[in-house]
Amino acid sequence: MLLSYREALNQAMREEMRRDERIFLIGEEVGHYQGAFKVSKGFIEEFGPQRVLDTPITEAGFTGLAIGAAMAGLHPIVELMTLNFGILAMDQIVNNATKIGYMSGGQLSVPIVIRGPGSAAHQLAAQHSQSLEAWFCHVPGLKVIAPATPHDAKGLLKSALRDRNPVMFIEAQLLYGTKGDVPDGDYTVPIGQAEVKRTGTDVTVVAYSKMLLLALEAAQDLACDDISVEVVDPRTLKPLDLECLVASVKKTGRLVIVEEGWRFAGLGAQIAESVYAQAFDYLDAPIVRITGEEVPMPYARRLEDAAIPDRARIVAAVRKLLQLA
Amino acid sequence: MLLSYREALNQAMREEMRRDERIFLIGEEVGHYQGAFKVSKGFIEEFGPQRVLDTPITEAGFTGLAIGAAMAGLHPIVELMTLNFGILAMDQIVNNATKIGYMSGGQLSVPIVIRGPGSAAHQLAAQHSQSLEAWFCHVPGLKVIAPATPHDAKGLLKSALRDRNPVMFIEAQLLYGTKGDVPDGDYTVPIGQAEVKRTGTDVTVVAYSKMLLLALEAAQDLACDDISVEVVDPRTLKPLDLECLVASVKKTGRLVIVEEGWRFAGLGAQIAESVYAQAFDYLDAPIVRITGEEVPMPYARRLEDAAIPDRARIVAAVRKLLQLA
Amino acid sequence: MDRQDLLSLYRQMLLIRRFEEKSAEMYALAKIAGFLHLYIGEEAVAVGAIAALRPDDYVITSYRDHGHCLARGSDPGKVMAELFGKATGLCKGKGGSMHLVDAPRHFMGGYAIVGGHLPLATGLAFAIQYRKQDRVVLCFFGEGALPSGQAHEAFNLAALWNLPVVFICENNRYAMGTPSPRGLALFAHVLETARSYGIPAEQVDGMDVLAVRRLLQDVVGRLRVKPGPFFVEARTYRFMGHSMADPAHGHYRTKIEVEEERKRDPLLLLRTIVERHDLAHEADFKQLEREVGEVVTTAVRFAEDSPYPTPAALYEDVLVE
Amino acid sequence: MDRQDLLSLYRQMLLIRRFEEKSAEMYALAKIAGFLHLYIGEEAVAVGAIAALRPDDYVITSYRDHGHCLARGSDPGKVMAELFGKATGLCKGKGGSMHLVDAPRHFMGGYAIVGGHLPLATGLAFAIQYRKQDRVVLCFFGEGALPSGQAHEAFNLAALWNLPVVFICENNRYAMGTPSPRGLALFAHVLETARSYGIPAEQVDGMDVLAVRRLLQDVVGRLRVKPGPFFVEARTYRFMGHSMADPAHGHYRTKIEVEEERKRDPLLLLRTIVERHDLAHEADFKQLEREVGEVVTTAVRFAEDSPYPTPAALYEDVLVE
Ligand SMILES: Cc1ncc(C[n+]2csc(CCOP(=O)(O)OP(=O)(O)O)c2C)c(N)n1
Ligand SMILES: Cc1ncc(C[n+]2csc(CCOP(=O)(O)OP(=O)(O)O)c2C)c(N)n1
Ligand SMILES: [Mg+2]
Ligand SMILES: [Mg+2]
Repeated sequence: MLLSYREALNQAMREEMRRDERIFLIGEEVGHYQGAFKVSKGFIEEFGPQRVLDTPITEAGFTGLAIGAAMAGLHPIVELMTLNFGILAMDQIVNNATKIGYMSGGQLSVPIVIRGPGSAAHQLAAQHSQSLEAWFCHVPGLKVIAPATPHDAKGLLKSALRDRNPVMFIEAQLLYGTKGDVPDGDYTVPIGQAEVKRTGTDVTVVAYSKMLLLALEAAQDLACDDISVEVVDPRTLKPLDLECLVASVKKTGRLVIVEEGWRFAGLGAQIAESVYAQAFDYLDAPIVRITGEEVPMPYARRLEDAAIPDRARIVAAVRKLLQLA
Repeated sequence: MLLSYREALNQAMREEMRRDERIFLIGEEVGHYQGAFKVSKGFIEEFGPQRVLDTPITEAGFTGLAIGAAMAGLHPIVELMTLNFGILAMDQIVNNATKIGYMSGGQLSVPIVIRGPGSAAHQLAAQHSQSLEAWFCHVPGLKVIAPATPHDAKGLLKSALRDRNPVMFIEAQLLYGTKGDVPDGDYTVPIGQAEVKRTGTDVTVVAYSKMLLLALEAAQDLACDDISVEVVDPRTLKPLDLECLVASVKKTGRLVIVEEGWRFAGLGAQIAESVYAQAFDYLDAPIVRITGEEVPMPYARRLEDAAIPDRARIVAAVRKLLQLA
Repeated sequence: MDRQDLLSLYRQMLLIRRFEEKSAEMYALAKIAGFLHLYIGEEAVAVGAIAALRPDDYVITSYRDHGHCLARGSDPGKVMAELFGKATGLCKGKGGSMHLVDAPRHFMGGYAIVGGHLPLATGLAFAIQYRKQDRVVLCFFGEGALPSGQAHEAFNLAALWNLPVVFICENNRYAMGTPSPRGLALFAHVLETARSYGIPAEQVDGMDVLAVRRLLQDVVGRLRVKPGPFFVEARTYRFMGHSMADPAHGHYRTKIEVEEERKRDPLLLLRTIVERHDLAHEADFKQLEREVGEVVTTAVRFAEDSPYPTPAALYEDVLVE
Repeated sequence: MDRQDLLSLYRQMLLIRRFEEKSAEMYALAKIAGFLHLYIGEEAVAVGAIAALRPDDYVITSYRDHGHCLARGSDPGKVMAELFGKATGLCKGKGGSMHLVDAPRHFMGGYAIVGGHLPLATGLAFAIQYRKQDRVVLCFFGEGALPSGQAHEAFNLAALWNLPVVFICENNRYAMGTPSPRGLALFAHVLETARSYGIPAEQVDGMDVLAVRRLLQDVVGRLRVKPGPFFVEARTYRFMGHSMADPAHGHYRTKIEVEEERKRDPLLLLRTIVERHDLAHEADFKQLEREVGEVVTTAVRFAEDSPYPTPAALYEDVLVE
């Protein structure tokens, strides 16, 4: 069935909430307003205000509340209106959600999914346009997922909701409206499994979330020039399916990593370092990273466009890497 | 003069506060209590309560207050009792301190130094033992400094206090008591300049903050076996003096990076990736990273010791890299 | 009652109104993008409060900031250019609608993290105290920010240290789609929040520009002599949606409610007073409309004609040398 | 007045007292490390409040948590082993002094980020409400947490949603070296904080275990029937330093003040009542001392004799399968 990313998420949550009474949804505007981006459309009608909770603007408070509820055996979904606001809940996420299991010697666990859109949309400016996955990925005890397609979004959100650990689930405003095939009924995509989204032989491009779509478009462009690009989507950022990535790089000998976030200490640095460590002798050239520019996100469209990777930059980087530029 | 790291910081702040009326110190217990770790000993007596402010336990509030004061032209030093509590002020640091200059098109600036001890001390357990430099380094508009010696601590803190940008200044509880030579009177160490702390030819070890001391000890051990280790301390983590690091690696052909923080998406990944990109052809073997284990910090001493890099692990890693193990 | 004075207040509110109506149009034409939060309906709060200030006092507010910026006297052309993302904008096109800053006017910015600018406001006030000045800070924010932790940390610091900051809660009864009873435990007793810190607090009719100004003149005058925080709850209402992404009334309130509130349009209220006192008439208001219309047209033209930022601008202003 | 009952309360407080004195000794011997915050002087708060609970109610607190954990009935041997960092500790030696957890007793932990556990407490209460149970949550914290944003966000949520949580502010008048007038704007009116959220609030003499229990029995009984938050300010005092790193009285308070407060030692107060009512005498208290001494000795022996965690433990409990 052709579904939007938004609908895929909606289905995943809906189906899981039907199967599992412990799951509830909490966040700003998730209920009566149907979600700031309408991801939870129809939820309050179906599940009622006890399981679909509109909160005041207190990210630390309601994320902490959800973590407490998880400690008591419930399975909350926290919707952050955007992940930018997750910065306000970092203490709860890092110091409580990811550590309580360990500090208690395994007595407690915190099954919780924290989800919402990361990265830039259009011209929302500096405080509303950030890609913080590198932060989340740095913290032990947290799984981090960033699906790019409706299929993966639904399958991975279901896996996240059956996982007993804290999961950060990174969506994107600009993905909500994108469409893709989604199987009918129940299925899951396993956490920690990358997927080769397009096979190729000349160069591997690793990209996730929004950037995957650009990578696939770029691969298409390059195919016209008989350049064969293999596009790999890690889907789960942590734990990272390094095996899959390394296998691809061993085949192609070249790697381009695309990420929207800031370059320095970005996730791509880790992906690169891991691949270097495991496939050093297979690499024909240094790994290339395409990243967001290291600036707070400007409002003006042209500046914003220049700050974010695009298809042309990927094409150019691949060509340069193949010394065809 | 032989000074402790603590005294060096104290001098730097004291001298700068004497020269510049705009500088004030704010934080929990910095005044009457003389600082939780006594770094600001004697300050309230010398500068009075208007320039040395004891705050309630509200990291977001007082960090934000300091940022506001900086916007109005003052130059605050925010002491975070430990950088762990900085998590609570991340919104202020990231969304305000680092962005206001940009969002205002350069109309405003935020000269502020946020300092305090990062990393683990002894057995303070998970919520009090973190190395978050990778987070700070990821954010544009922020300079990040992590001196290892009293000399560098004083010189860099003075530079930070003369800089017009937000600076994160990372100390360490276990460094406060360490001693070293500090020149009398006024001097600065420039931000963004690494230093070769020990010259060598066989392998480069990059380490900062507490880890530098371990690296130097390990180099000493290895010297007994005629292994010549070059130890480089970036001192400033951002902007990173890549030139100095790369020059060393080009000479030795081998690199070990030591960091106390978590491995995945840690700062070492970025250092490695940068060096690979700039010295790929000079590297005789993949770069080795020695990092903290990817676990919340356990309380028990033996577990904690096992979670943090030590001298023996550095020695072993170097030997292995040189295939002498 | 001074004719010039009243007409000047009216004109300021009218400017905000027409400016924002025009920016909504420009948004529809995709000249403006991102989030655009209109202040329409709430003009009396910013205009009344800022009228009580000296030029050297500070103003700081949230993302719903056009009104405050214009009331502070910023050039409408530069503001419109900012919304257009042009190089001539107040912030060179980098801030956009939510982050207007006009430093020479001590307009210290609009901020988009709910609650996040309240600590900044205490810092501005701290700087005043540090320098032993008699300035004040006006800090505007929505009632949606009241439960946020950062707001409370700011209240406590301001009270503890007697910082000269007036917290002005623009209580328009909705935070996005959330009516305040669903967000605030004691929604009907907002002043108690401030009072629990020992901060004196008063409510004012935020649709009545004269009442707002009167209260603020009184408060600001007192704070210059005896510094300390003050809290104002301005009861107001937004006539438009939360942002351009939100329909004018939405499911969370009724059309009837909006229409009912529009009867207390701050422009209408002031005009009624002026006319009741026979200080100005139809023709005068027509004249004002023409003048303001001209200002807005000029602003749009300026914005239209201005260049976009150059690519190099992307990397400027990240760090200061 | 029931002899057994009173002696049982006394015994619990005595256990905490002797246990902690012993742990201070062990700290001096470097058997225990890290931060060790003693509860000595404040025993009546935890013992009195927890005495009002059923076994299925939840308790959560800050890093100063030994007292609450022991009052909840945790095995002193396992608690001491945890302080020693042994594999047999409550948390396998991974949590240490500040992070005791005893899940079977619904003791949900000690937390070291000031203010950070108050939201968790609302979450436990939310789970109760979600499951339509009649349990309650007791959430202890120091007055130093009161200005923290997370505390306020929790208060608002609890009030808004009528969550069955009792916030117990252990007001010992100091947050580390900060006397409350330097941290709290309205330090003398702590209850107003809660009331500004519509949360009913009462003050109690935190040195009087009977008064604490009486209040909590009353409150908890009411909340089981009509759930909602409640706020208690327990006026108490810590006889020791903030932690073992801090001298017993410090520069921030005088020796005389500490001695004065020690006259209201909760153990002494209860003993006086018991003796006044002629319910027990010197010999009985001696007997209790012996018993408790034995328990503590056994606990230390257990901790001493226990193995350290194996290296493999480092990687366990990070994630659940
Ligand atoms: C910390 C944070 N959380 C959520 C948001 C999203 N958001 C933007 S405005 C808004 C509502 C704010 O309402 P209020 O404070 O009453 O101001 P108003 O819009 O009514 O002027 C929300 C939830 C945000 N910007 N910041
Ligand atoms: C967010 C945060 N900031 C600072 C600290 C350091 N700290 C630990 S305890 C403490 C004082 C707390 O005082 P109070 O809440 O009154 O509790 P008490 O120690 O008196 O029981 C401080 C500042 C911390 N643990 N967490
Ligand atoms: Mg509002
Ligand atoms: Mg206290």
